[in-house]
Amino acid sequence: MYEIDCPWCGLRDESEFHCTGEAHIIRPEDPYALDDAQWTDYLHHRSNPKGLHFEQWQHSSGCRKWFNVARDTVTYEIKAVYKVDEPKPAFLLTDDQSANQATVESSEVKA
Amino acid sequence: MQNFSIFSLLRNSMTYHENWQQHWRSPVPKKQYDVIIVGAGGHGLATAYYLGKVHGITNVAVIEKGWLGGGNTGRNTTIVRSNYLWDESAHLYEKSLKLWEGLTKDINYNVMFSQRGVMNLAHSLGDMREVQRRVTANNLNGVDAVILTPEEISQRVPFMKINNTRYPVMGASFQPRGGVARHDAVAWGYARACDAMGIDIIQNCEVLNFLKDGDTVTGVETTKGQIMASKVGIVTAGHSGVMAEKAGFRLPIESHPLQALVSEPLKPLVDTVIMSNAVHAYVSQSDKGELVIGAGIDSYVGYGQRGSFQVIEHTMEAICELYPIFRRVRMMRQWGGIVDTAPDACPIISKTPVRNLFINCGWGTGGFKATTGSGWVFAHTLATGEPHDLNAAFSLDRFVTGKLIDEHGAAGVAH
Amino acid sequence: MSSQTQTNSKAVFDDVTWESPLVEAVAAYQGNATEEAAGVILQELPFSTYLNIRGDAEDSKFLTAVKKACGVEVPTKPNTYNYDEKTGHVISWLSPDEWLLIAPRESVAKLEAALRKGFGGLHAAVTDNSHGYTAITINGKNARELLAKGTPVDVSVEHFTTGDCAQSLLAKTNVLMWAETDSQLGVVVRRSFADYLWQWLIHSAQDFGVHVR
Amino acid sequence: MSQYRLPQGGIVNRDAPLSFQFNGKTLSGFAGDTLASALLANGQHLIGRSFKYHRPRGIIGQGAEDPNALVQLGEGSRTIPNVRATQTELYSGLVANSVNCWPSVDFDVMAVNQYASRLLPAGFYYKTFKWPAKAWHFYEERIRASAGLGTIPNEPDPDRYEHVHKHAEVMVVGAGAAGLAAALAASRAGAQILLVDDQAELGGGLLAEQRQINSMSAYDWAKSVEAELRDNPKVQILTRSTAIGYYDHNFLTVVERRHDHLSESDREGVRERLWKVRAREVVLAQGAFERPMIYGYNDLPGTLLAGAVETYINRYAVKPGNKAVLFTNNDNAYSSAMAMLSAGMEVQVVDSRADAEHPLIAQATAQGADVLKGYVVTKAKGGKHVKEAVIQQLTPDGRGVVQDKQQQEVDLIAVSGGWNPAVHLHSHTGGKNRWDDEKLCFVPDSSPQRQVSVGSCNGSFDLYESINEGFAGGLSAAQKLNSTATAELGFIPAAESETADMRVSAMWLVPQNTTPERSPKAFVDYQNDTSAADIRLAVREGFHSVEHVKRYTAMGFGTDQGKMGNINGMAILAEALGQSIPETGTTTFRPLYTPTSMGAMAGSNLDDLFDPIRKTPMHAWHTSMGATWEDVGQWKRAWYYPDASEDMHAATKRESTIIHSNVAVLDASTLGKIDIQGPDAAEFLNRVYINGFKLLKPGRCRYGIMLNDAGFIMDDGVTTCLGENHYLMTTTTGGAAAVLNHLELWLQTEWPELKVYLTSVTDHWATISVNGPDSRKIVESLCSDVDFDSEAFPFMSFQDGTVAGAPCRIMRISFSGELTYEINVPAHMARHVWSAVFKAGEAYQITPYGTETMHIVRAEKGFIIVGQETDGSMTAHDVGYGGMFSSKKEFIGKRSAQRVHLKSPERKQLVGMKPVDGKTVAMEGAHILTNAADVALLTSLPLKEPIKMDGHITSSYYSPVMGHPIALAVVKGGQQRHGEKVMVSDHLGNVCEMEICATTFYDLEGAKQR
Repeated sequence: MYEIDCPWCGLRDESEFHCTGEAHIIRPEDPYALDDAQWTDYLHHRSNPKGLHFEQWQHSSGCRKWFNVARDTVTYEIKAVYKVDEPKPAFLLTDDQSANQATVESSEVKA
Repeated sequence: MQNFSIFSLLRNSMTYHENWQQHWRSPVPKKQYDVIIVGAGGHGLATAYYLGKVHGITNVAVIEKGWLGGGNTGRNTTIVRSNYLWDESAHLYEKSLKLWEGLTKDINYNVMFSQRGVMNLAHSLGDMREVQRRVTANNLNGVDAVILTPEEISQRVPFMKINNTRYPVMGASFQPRGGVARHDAVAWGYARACDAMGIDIIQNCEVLNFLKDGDTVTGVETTKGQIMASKVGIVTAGHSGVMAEKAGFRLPIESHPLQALVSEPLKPLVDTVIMSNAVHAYVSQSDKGELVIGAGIDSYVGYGQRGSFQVIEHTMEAICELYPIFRRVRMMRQWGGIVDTAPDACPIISKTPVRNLFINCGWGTGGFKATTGSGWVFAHTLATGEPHDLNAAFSLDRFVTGKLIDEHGAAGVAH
Repeated sequence: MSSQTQTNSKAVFDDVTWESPLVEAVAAYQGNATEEAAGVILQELPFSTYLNIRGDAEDSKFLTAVKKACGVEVPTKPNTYNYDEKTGHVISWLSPDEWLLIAPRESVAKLEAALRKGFGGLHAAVTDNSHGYTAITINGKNARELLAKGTPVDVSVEHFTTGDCAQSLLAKTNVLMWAETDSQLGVVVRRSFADYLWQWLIHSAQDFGVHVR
Repeated sequence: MSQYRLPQGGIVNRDAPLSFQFNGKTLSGFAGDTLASALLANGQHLIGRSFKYHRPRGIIGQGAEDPNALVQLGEGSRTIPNVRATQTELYSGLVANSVNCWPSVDFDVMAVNQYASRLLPAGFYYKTFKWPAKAWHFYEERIRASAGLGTIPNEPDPDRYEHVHKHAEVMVVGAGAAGLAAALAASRAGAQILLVDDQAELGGGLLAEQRQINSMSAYDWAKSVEAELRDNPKVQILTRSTAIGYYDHNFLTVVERRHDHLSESDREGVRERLWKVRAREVVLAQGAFERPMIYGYNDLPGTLLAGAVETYINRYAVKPGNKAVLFTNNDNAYSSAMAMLSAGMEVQVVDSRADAEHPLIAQATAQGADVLKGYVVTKAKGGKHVKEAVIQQLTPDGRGVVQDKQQQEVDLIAVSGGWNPAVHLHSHTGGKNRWDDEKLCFVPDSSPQRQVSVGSCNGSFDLYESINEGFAGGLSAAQKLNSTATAELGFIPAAESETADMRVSAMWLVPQNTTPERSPKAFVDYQNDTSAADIRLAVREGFHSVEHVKRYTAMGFGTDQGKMGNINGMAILAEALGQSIPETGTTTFRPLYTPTSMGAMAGSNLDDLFDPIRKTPMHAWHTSMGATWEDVGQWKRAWYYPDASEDMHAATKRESTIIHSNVAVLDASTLGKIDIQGPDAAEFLNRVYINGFKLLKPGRCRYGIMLNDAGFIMDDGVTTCLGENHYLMTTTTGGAAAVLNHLELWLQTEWPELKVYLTSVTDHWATISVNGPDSRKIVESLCSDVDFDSEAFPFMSFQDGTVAGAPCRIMRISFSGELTYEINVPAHMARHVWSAVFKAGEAYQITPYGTETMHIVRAEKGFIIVGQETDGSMTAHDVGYGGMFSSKKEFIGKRSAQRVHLKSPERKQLVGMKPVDGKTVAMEGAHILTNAADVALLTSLPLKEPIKMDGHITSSYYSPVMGHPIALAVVKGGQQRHGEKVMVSDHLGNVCEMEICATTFYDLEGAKQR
């Protein structure tokens, strides 16, 4: 039974939250430039890792805000909690992950 | 393979059971096989069995990172039924049910398949509409299904609280040929039958990577060295995402904890399987006398084979509300499996972007009941390189075309 | 927080009969102890004004606009409320960009208009939800023990004191809880869940002795 | 007083005798006894029968580890199956009966299985019961009848249960020597503490301890610590409370038994309370379980664990026998020998260690114990009680036994095979364990949680060592919360106590003259009759993983979960595999630590509190009108209003006739209502609905369909523009919460730049929907400040107005297809306006109508209900709203809707249907056959081969206004098949011919609603 540190309300029991899947899935800028297979990659494919997972949680019975959690899907340890618009915490990233994070970040900044 | 019967039991009791041989060897893996199956759970072993029995392909290795039957096969609530809504699912699960009916004789191993009927309760008008639609579709798909009135339910389960409860029971779908089976016996029975055909079951051997020649799979890298094969089938349930990533493609799958719990052994009282989707709890009583109770999945991705207490709490509320006489009965043990769920709650039995590499996953909470049929169609897919009619609809690219088979859509709450 | 004297759950204002969501429940589910003996005293505070306010907490113009309109500072510390004795107005923090202004029944129009005027060009909003909520005060020496039967939030005296509020689960519904003093607390609950919550409070407090005022 | 009750000593209350019944016999014990100690005091060892062979089973342990002492406790609605006598406090009037035996525990018919035991090895049932093919059901009937232990009560449970949340800085589990010391340290260090112990009195092993602590008796020391703890307001103590589950992030469940120890007549209030504890730091001090010795017929009643014998003597003043053999492989058991001697018993010690040397041995010998070193008990003799112990000397290498045997007459065999630390809670969340080769047990190693194990549950079995370790553990826990915290124990536990560094040497399976297969059965799991031979058989048959062996032999599957014998079983397995014990590993420790009632785990959320009943403001009025109710999500909605003589059909016929002829009113308050404000509100609506909203002028309403990102319909509803940048969206009743979450998810995670706020106002507004030709007259009569002229107040628009004195919004939205005025009134005033409407409508026969009639009239208009016409797999095109698809703007689901299959012609499309005979009302859920001829096959179900279907009926009713039944359905390519006749079959096998037609039956041009 998790205890999650909501970025605003602080430590609260898991029963106040709801997990809504993987985080950092960026909606393609122009969906119509993608073929159906690429669109399916965005719509349905998930990393579903056995280990560190960046996921979205909502404090549904509290402040009702979404935020991101970095959690180990085997030991269930929560490594970090951070806001939706913040990048993946650097200390959790391996070198190559942080490399492609930098490129992703640049594309994420909208006009 | 020594034959199992009352006579072999009698004969061996003379020599204090010292002469029973092992049900399966633990061979050193050969360098080359025709087919490698990754995962020695119920589905993986069934696939190997039907490859040998139906297609005569026995130069097969089933590679398991732990002990055979140690994944979801060994930790589910053992329910077997085929009363699914959509035609494609109904046909596949009915194929499984027909194979279940002959399994004990086929593999000369008592899997204790007990056809005591499976009941799905309806607690609202919306539920009743779903039941009427599903039962009609079942009958037309050759699946035995009837609708029970509250009175008929009471006759079969007199201790169920039907009325003056928050969500009264308004009826139920009932499949007489559904029931339960002894889950471990299924894995062990198939393993023994595979071994007898010369199929190698290699336990404690983890697949670390897939070997490829261009975009064609040629074998696997394991903790016991390289093993080559012309065709490879992935049947690793909760670990399907992990395997797909190693093979270089992605899946529309997330692995969730699915919890279950069991009571102390009690004198027999529950003679049928009772499921209630609305209040998220289902129950049957094992032949040892334990009440076996299943819950819903936890909402987060989890490989820890355990879930959160709030799910158990809600399931216990539902059971105590439906069966007030159970409240003093004591629960003994709770555990969890890792169920790989697809967006439309249907399996994926399909080719993959890598040539000669096939995958059988996505069974979510409904894998055990499909063990036989899943093995049968996946054996056909591996043997011929093309899916059988029964699993053609369950392809990976259905998510690209949008031809989903949505098994949990039908119960949307109306108006 | 009890911003007005207690009127029973049915009253007439300007020839229109108002009914609180607990008009049947208060009659149907009575307490089992006198006020003196009771460990828990329950009382509905019906018909208050509840204005949902949205805005940017970093925008000082927004903060001053609210202060000017209702005379209470906007609480920016999560899960706290500010209370003005004189006007009986309370503003509770709900989320980083959401607050609930609670005030006497008759001041709803004046307050809503003042806020809307104050918000002019700002990206801020006010929504009247007065008839969508009711409040129940939970007092007595066992008040906190009763709440602990239904909410995972730590409602011990050390961690939930005067000035604190929290949105969380209570039994099977969402509420806004607040602490007034060590033995005076309360909850704001949505109208359609009020009947259920009252039943749950009475059922769960029976061993402490519960009195309905 | 029976000859087994010691005249003095123990902490039972001798002037409070309690009479109780066991198997119909009336016996007596004292307050402070457990049922087990009281039975032993009456010389009653035999309690039940084992699962498979129905061998006699007697009390063997003193707590949760006992696999044998199971009884059916109490009778009628309060009976509890499989209760352990060792965990049951005695109370006057207690009634207990043996389980799993017939006609009695002394003469059990099924005991015949013992003689067939050679035919019934582990896993025999996989090998047989297979002939003839379909016969399993026949065999299963008989197997099930003999399976199970206790019986489920046949009346509902009268007791109440509840849950309580608890937050603790330091939680200490177990109040024995180590636990008390840990709590003492944390208390002195100023932490807030929860101390939990499963006994009625704190102290654990100290309650039977004869040694001194801090120069006072162990009992007095325990009482002094308890006094100091109870004096500290920051300490809460729960007795009769067991920590049953350890979950992630230090969440633990503790079940407190509040009145099971009282006579039934004295019980009141909550029976069991489940504490849901969140602890910052956890100190585990649950102690350890003693291991048995595995020799021939080691299961005979009269065989007890040595520690249990010591407890029965010292704590309960009961000697479990007169002439005993103590069979041990460790020094610790000698304190049990001295306890037996001090109780006047004869003691023959059989120590498997030829080189056994320890001060305790000298003490025991001095007190009269005869000690045989390098000897083992190879077999016990006796029927329903042990009579003789067969003792043989070990061969020098310790792997065999010499031939000659000594036979000793005994009435008790006390066994001690060493100790297993209780690592269960530590392991529940994936905590690892390490094999300690010197102490021969698994001890806790790493854990992802903030916890520490102290005392014997950490392998520190010595009393004084565990006090030190406990105190240090409690202090370190407190310091993690406040680094400056300090605490002193105030005395040095006897540093060089003569009981320190006790040793143990392995004796997992007593060697015999023959192989285990051919020697008398030596039991590892007493409840499931798993013997050493069974484990070796499993290995022989290829089951090498410890998990395989456990499942094949049912070892550790019983209600004690292998607390006593599992490690012995694993050692025997390791031996058979030629591996070490750590290589073989353990099975997984899982909640629940000890069996716990479902009622405690469910709590008080039962009956009406199982799930909230959400009520509209008019709920009581509907009840007063005799409405029958329908559950829609958590809401109760009026279904129909039958008068005395009417069934549903008659009532809905009346209601749906008057709605078209005069006026009828629906309580539509349950629909979701979301207030949307902000400069980007219109842009936001454009992105979530398939049709455009930017041109919707203030005062106007527009129907919208919402897709999920996969392109399928998730909800629909009318959105009204209340003013500039201010909208009100309505959703379906069932979809309200999901839609709000869906909108907030996209707003917060995908479009944070959009300036728009969403607020649910579902409960603020009540909705009084007045439908029918006379609706306008009635509403107009109550509202003088609105111009009702249809130009000024057109269809799909709204006006603010005062209705019956209440400030309302009147909307011209219609779901019935009739002229409709929907009065949205602030909820507290709803009953007032509702009554005014009904009073004003009397002259027009105004009638309330429920959801059933609402279904009929909206179907007459072909309006869909999301969740009934759609099921998550339908697109907007499928239900005929393709035209609403905006081509100009992007919206959720639009890209997915372009996928190949979502545009294919063979998709199922919404159509109307009517019976060719004009009479038959088809069943909802009935299916349309692709080939009409297949009807002939339907006579004999189940079908051999599936037949093709083209779709199903989603809604079907008799329509009074049309004079014939109508239906909506989804059919393959339906939009091109109007006029076609098809065969429809339902779940009862009825078949009828129906014609596909347009979805709108009534008022095709929609003139009435304008």
